Amino acid sequence: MDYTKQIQEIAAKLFAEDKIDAFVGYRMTGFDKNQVPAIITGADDVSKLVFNDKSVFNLSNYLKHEHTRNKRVGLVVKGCDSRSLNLLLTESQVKREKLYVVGIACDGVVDDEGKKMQNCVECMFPDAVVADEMVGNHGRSGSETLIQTGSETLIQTGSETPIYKINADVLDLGSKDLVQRREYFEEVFENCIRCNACRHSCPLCYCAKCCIDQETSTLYNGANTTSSAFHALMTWSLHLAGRCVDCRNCEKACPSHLPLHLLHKQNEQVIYENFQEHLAGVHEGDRGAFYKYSMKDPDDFIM
Amino acid sequence: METVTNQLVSIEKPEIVAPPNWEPVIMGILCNWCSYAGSDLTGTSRIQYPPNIRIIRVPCSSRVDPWFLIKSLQTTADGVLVSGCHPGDCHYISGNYYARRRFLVTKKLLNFIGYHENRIQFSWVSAAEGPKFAKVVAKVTEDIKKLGPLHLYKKENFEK
Amino acid sequence: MSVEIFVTDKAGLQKFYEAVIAKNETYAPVEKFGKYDFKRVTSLSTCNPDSPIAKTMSAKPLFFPRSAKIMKYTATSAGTDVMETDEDPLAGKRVIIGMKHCDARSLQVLDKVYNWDFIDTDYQKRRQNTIIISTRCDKAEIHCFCTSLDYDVENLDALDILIVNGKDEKIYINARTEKGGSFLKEYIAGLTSANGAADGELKQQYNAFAASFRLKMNYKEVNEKLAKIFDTPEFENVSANCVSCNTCAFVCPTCHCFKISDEKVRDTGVRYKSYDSCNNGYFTLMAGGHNPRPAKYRRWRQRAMHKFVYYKERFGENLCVGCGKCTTSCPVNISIFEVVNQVAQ
Amino acid sequence: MARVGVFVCFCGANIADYVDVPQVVEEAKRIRDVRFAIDYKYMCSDPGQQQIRDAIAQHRLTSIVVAACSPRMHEKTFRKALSDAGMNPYLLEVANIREHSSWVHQKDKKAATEKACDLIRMAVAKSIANEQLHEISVPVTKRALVIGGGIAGIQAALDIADARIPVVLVEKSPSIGGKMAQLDETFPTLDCSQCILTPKMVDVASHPYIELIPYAEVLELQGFVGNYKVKIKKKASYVNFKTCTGCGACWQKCPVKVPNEYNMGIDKRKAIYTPFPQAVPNKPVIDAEHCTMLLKGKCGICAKVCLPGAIDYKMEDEIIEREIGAVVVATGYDMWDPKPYEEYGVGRFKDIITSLEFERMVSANGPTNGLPLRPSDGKVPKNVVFIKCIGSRDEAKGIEYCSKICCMYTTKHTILLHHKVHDSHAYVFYMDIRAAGKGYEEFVKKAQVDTGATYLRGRVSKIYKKGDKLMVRGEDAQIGQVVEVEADLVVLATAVIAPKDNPDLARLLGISYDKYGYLSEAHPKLRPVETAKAGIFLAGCTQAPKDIPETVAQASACAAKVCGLFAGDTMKKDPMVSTINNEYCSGCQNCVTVCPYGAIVTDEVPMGHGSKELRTVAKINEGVCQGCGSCVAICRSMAINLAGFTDPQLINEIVSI
Repeated sequence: MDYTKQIQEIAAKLFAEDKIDAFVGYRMTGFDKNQVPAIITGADDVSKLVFNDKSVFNLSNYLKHEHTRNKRVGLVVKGCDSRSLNLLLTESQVKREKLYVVGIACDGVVDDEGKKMQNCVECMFPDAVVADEMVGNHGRSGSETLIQTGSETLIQTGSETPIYKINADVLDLGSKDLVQRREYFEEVFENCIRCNACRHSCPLCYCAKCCIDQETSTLYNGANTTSSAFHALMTWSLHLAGRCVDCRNCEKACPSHLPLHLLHKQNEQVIYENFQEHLAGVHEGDRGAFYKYSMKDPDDFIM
Repeated sequence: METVTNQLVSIEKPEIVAPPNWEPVIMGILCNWCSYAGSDLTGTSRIQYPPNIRIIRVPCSSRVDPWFLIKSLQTTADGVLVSGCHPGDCHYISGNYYARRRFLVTKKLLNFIGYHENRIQFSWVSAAEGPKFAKVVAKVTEDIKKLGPLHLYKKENFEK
Repeated sequence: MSVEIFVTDKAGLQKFYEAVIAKNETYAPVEKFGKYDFKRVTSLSTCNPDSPIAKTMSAKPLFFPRSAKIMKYTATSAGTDVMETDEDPLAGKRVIIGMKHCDARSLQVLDKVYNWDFIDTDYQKRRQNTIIISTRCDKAEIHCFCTSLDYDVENLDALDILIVNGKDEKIYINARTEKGGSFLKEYIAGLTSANGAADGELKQQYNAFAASFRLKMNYKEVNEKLAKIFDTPEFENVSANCVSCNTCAFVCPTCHCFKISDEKVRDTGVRYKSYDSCNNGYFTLMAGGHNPRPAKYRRWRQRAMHKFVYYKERFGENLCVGCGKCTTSCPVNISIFEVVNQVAQ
Repeated sequence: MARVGVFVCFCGANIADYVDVPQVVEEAKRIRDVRFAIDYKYMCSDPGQQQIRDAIAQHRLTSIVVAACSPRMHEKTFRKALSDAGMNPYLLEVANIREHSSWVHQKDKKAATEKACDLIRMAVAKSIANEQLHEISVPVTKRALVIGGGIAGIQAALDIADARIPVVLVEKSPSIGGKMAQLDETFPTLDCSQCILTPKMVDVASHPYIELIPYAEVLELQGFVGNYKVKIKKKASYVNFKTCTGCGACWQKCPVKVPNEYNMGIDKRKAIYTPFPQAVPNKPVIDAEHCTMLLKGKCGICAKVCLPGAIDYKMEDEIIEREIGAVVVATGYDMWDPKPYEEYGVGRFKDIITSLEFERMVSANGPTNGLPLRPSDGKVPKNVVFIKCIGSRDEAKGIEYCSKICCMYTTKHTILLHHKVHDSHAYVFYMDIRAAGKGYEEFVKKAQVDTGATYLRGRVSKIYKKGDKLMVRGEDAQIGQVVEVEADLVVLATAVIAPKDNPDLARLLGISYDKYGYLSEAHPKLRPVETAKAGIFLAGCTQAPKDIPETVAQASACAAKVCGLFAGDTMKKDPMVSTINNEYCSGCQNCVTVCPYGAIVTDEVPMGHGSKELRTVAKINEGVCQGCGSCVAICRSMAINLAGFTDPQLINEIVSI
C-alpha cells in the first residue's frame, strides 16, 4: 500500500485550486522508516507528503487544534480515522464544508516492528466511510479503483459483509477467572503514570476541560496513585464507550505501553452484542450507544 | 454472524478474610419517583432489612453517572445498588432506558477488570414494591457479605 | 576521588549484582508491557540492568515520586489535625542498578533546583542515601545526544559505581565517588583489581561509544541563539504536530513541575504533590480564567526555553541530558533536538 | 466555612424507640461543619420549627439538616420554616432516619443508630454544597390550543372559552363533531346524539373566545409550558370560507362521486362536499384527491355555479402560527379493522358489517333513511347476530384491552333494531357483559326484556354461507354446546383503537404514548389528565377508550387544569433545573439528543474572553426543564449540573459515609 503519489497529486491540486488552507497528511521522520503527521500550509511542501503502511496516526486528532480551526483543511483518513471524523462531524466539532476528505481504501498499517497492527487484522471498515475522494484499490476484493467525489458517505464497497470479531486479547483475558483478571489490571493501573497522553492523542477527547482535570469538581483525582489511575482510565473508557473507533492512537501514545485497547474493546463488544450491533462512527448522525436506547435492551441483569 | 460471547468467569471466593464483626457498606442510589418512594413504603410497612445500605436520593436513574459507582467503590463502599423505575414507568419518560445501557456496560467493564459482578447491582423497584425493596437489599447485602471487604483500588489511608 | 577499578567477567558481574540485591534495598529496571520501570527488586532474575534507554522510564521517580504524600489531616468540629505523614518509603539506604549516565546526570541538574531557595529535605535525604550503579552504554541509541551537551559523559561523577564492558568479555567495575568506593569495598571478594591498567581500555570503549552518535549539536550556539529569538514564528511550525499529550514531561528525567491536590474521604484528607507538565493546556490557567499560554506554540516555547535558556541562566546547566526519552515516547515523534536546532537556525 | 445546624426528630416514639437519638446528636456535633445540633420530640410541630428558626438567627447557620421522616413527607414543611427565618429554603437537607432507619431496623438499635449517624453525615456533606435557589417564574401566554374537534375537544374548548380564555381549536376534518356526530342515539338514555351535540358545535362556531381552524393539522410545537409556539397547517380547501354562503349549489352539481366517509362508505358523496348536513362550519371543501379539475384541469362546474365566486382552485396550504400557553389533546379514536377474522368471512361475505356501519344505517339521517338493510340485496334483515369483542381482549388477533363501550353500544343496537324492525330477532354472542356505569346495568337488563334478544355466552368459531343466509357457529358456554344461528345480518362490535397518527403527534408534542398508541397520562390515578410534559393535557379516547360522559368529564377537567395554569400572570416553577457552564461546554449537543422535553437548545458565545469568534454551546430553557438529570449524566465534560442534585452534592454524600 503506497499512495504517496496520489496524495501528493491531490494535495497539489487542492492548493492550486485554492480549495484548502492546510493539508494534514504524513511525512517521513527523517531518521528512520517511521512517519509523523505533517501539517502542510502551501504547495511547496507537498513533496514531503507520503502515505504507506507506516501511516499509523489518526489525523482527525488535528481537527481539534488551533492550527486547523476555522481553516479549510484537506485531511487524509483511513477507515478507522474516518469513523472518528464521522463522530466529530456528528458532535458538531468540525464543519463538513471546511473539510476536504481524502479517504483511503486501507489495507492495514504496521507497527514499529513491521507487524500488521492487530486492529487492522480485525478491522471491519478498512475503507473510509466519509470521503470527498477515495484513493486506492480495495485490498481484499481487488475491485477497480474507487474514486468517488462529492461529500457522499461511502459504506464498505468490498464484496464481503464485514464480520464482527471479538478482540483476541479481550477473549483471552475474559476467559480467565476473576482473580487473574484483577491481578492483570492491577498491574495496568499500577504502571499508569497519569500523564493523560491517551486522552490527548484521542481524536474524540476534545472537551474544553476534561472532567478528570476539573479541580473544582469532586471527581478530581490529581494524585498519581493506582486508585486514581483506575478512576481516570475507567471514566475515560466509559466516555469513549460506544464511540471508540479502535484507531489505537492512545496505545501508541502511552509511554508505559499499557494495553488500553482492552478496555475499549471490552466495552465495544458488550455494546455490539447487546445494543443492536452498534458500532461507533459508521453512520453519520449516530452519536454513540449511550445517546439512544431501545425497548429491547437487555433487562435480565437488573433485579 | 461469527460472534463468540465472551463469558466472564466469576469465582465466588472472598477477596480477603473479613475481620470479625465486619459489616459491609452498601451505597444505594435510588430514583426519587419509584425506588425512593418504594423504600419509603418499606419503612411505612415496617418491613425489616439489613442495615448496611446507605441511601442517596437522585431525581432519576438517568442522573446516575457511572463514576458515582466508581467513586463509591473507590472510597467507602463494598458494593453499590442502583435502583430506578421499571421500564415504561419513568417519571421522565425515557430516563431509565438511557441509564440501563450505561449500567450494563459499566457492570461488565468493572467485572472485566476484576470486580465481582455482585458488587455492582441494579434493580427496578416501583413505588408500590416496598417488600421487593427489602428483598433486594437483603440479597445485595448477603451477596456482598459473602465476598468480603473490598480492597481493590481503594484510596489509601482512609480506614473508617 | 576514588579511582579503584576492578575487572571481572559476566558471571562475576552477575554475582556482584546478586550480592548487592541480597544485601541492600535495591531498585532496578523491571519489564512490564514491554517497558522498563525502576522498581524494588529482590532477585536479579526479575530485572534487567542493561535495559535499553528508549524502553526505560527514567529513575527520577525514585527521588521525585510521581505522587508524593505531603500530609494527611483529619477535620472535625474540634479542629483540623495535621498528622505525621507516613515514613518516606524512599528515604532509606538503597542502591539503584541499571541506571544510565543520562539518568544519573539528571540528578545533578535537579540538585541545583532542589538546593535552591527552598531546600527540599526529602529529596536531599533520598539523594544522600542512594548508591547509583550505572553501566556505560556501548552504542548510542537513535535519539541520544548526551555527548553534545554541557557535561563530561566520560568522567561523570553523578554515579557512584560505573560498569564498563571491556574487550574480550571483560567487565570493569569502577568506583567513581568516595561513597561508591566505600560501598564497593564490601563486594570486592572475587574481583580483581585493575587500577591503572584498564585506563586505556576504558578510554577506548568511550571513544567507540562517542563515535556512534547520530545526533550532534553545539549547545552553546543553541543557548545563545534561543535566548535572542523569543518571538520567532518558527515555534509555531515546530509545534504544529504536537498533540499536547504531556508524555515528554512525564518521562523526562529533568522535568520537575508539579501540582498539589487534595483527596478527602469522610473526615480524613491527604494532600499529594504530583507531576504536571507545561505542555498541558491549563498548566498556566489562572483562577480568574486568564491563561497566558493558551496556544500550543507558546507552551512549546516555554518548554524549549526553560530547558536551554532559563535554567542555564539561573543555574548554569541545561535542563536536558540528551537521553531522547521524550522523543521515543512522543506519539508523533517530535524531537527536542530537532526543535531547538530548527528554531536556532 | 459552612455552619450547619442539625435537628434530630424523635418523631414521638417512631424514631426514638429504635435509634439512640441523643447519641446521634453527639455524633452530629463532631462533624467538622456542624455548629449546632439538637433533638426534639416533633420537629415538624410549630415549637419544633421554632427551634430551627431560632437557631438560624442565633448561630448564623448557613445550611440546615433535619433528621426526621422522608423528605417526600415534610421537606416542604421545613423549607417553609427556613423561608420564615429569612433563609433560602433550598439550603435544607433532610436525612431520612425514620423510613430508612428506625422503621426498618427495629430489632437492632445499634445498627439503626449507626446508620442514622451516617445518613446525617451524608446530609451534612450534601448541604455544604447546597446553593441558594430561587423559584423560577415563567410568564404565561393565556391562550389554549385544543387539538381535535370531537366531543372532547368541543367540551374542553367551550369550558375554557367560557372562562374568557381564548382557545384555538384545530380539527383535521372539514367539520367538528367527531365520532359522536356519526352516532344515532346514545346509551343509556337513548338521547339523539345529534340533538345534544349540534348545539354545542354551533356554540363553538359562534363563541367569541374560540378560533376554530377546521381542515388543519398541527405541524410543530415549540417552547414550554405557558410559552408554546404552535405551527398549524391549514389544508387547502379550495373554497373561500369568507365568501361562501354554504348554499350547497356546488356539491349538488358536482359530477364526481366518492364513497362517503361519514356514512362509512355505504353511500356516495361528491368531490366537493360538506361531510354532513349539520357540519360546523357548514362550508364545503374540495377533495383534492378526487376533483377532476384539480387532478386533470377539466370540469370547473362548481366554480361556474358558485354565485359568490368562492371557489379558488389555486388555493395552497397555509401555515398559521399561534402563541399559546397550554394544549389539550383530544384526537379521539379509530375503529379496529376486523380483517384478521378470516374465519368469519370478513371481506368475503357482504352481510357482515361493523357496528359503526350499523349505527349509520339505523341513524335517521343515514344512507338508508334509518332502516338496517342487507348490503348484499338491500332486504330488511330479520335475524341479526351481534358479535362482541371483535379485536378487543384478543391477544392473538387484536389487542389485549377491553374497549369498554362495546357492551353498551351493542345493547343499544339491539334496541334500535327492535325499534326499526319490529319482527326482528337479535342474537348477541358475548364474553362478559361489562355494564359498570350509572344506569348501565339497568339499561342492559331492560333491553334484554324489551327486545327479547338471545344472549349467547361464547365465542363464534365460524361463519359460513348457506343460500343467502349466513350461518353463525359458536359455542354457548352456558350449556356447553355448539350452536348455529341462521342470520340475515352479522354485526361485529369492533374494538376501539388509538388513532394511527397518535405516535407522530406524541413525538411532535414531546409527550409519551403507550404500546397501543394511546397518549400517556402523567400518573394513572392522581394525574389522569396531565401528561409528563407540563402544560399538555389529555381529553377523551386519545388517552384510553371511554364513553361520552367520561370523555366530557375529562374534557372539563382539562379545562379546569388550563384555567388553573392561567390563573396568574406568571407561573412558579421548582428551581431544580439543569444549568450549563459555558466554559466547559464543548457543544457536542448530546444533551440536546437525550433531553426528553426538548429543553436544551444551542447558543453562541464568544470563543474566549473578549473574542469575536463564536462557538456553539448548549443552553437550558428553565421553563421546560423538568430536572431529570439525563443531560447531566451524559455530559462528558461535566458542563451541566442539576441544581439541587449537583455533582459536588452527590459526591460529597458518597465520600462521607
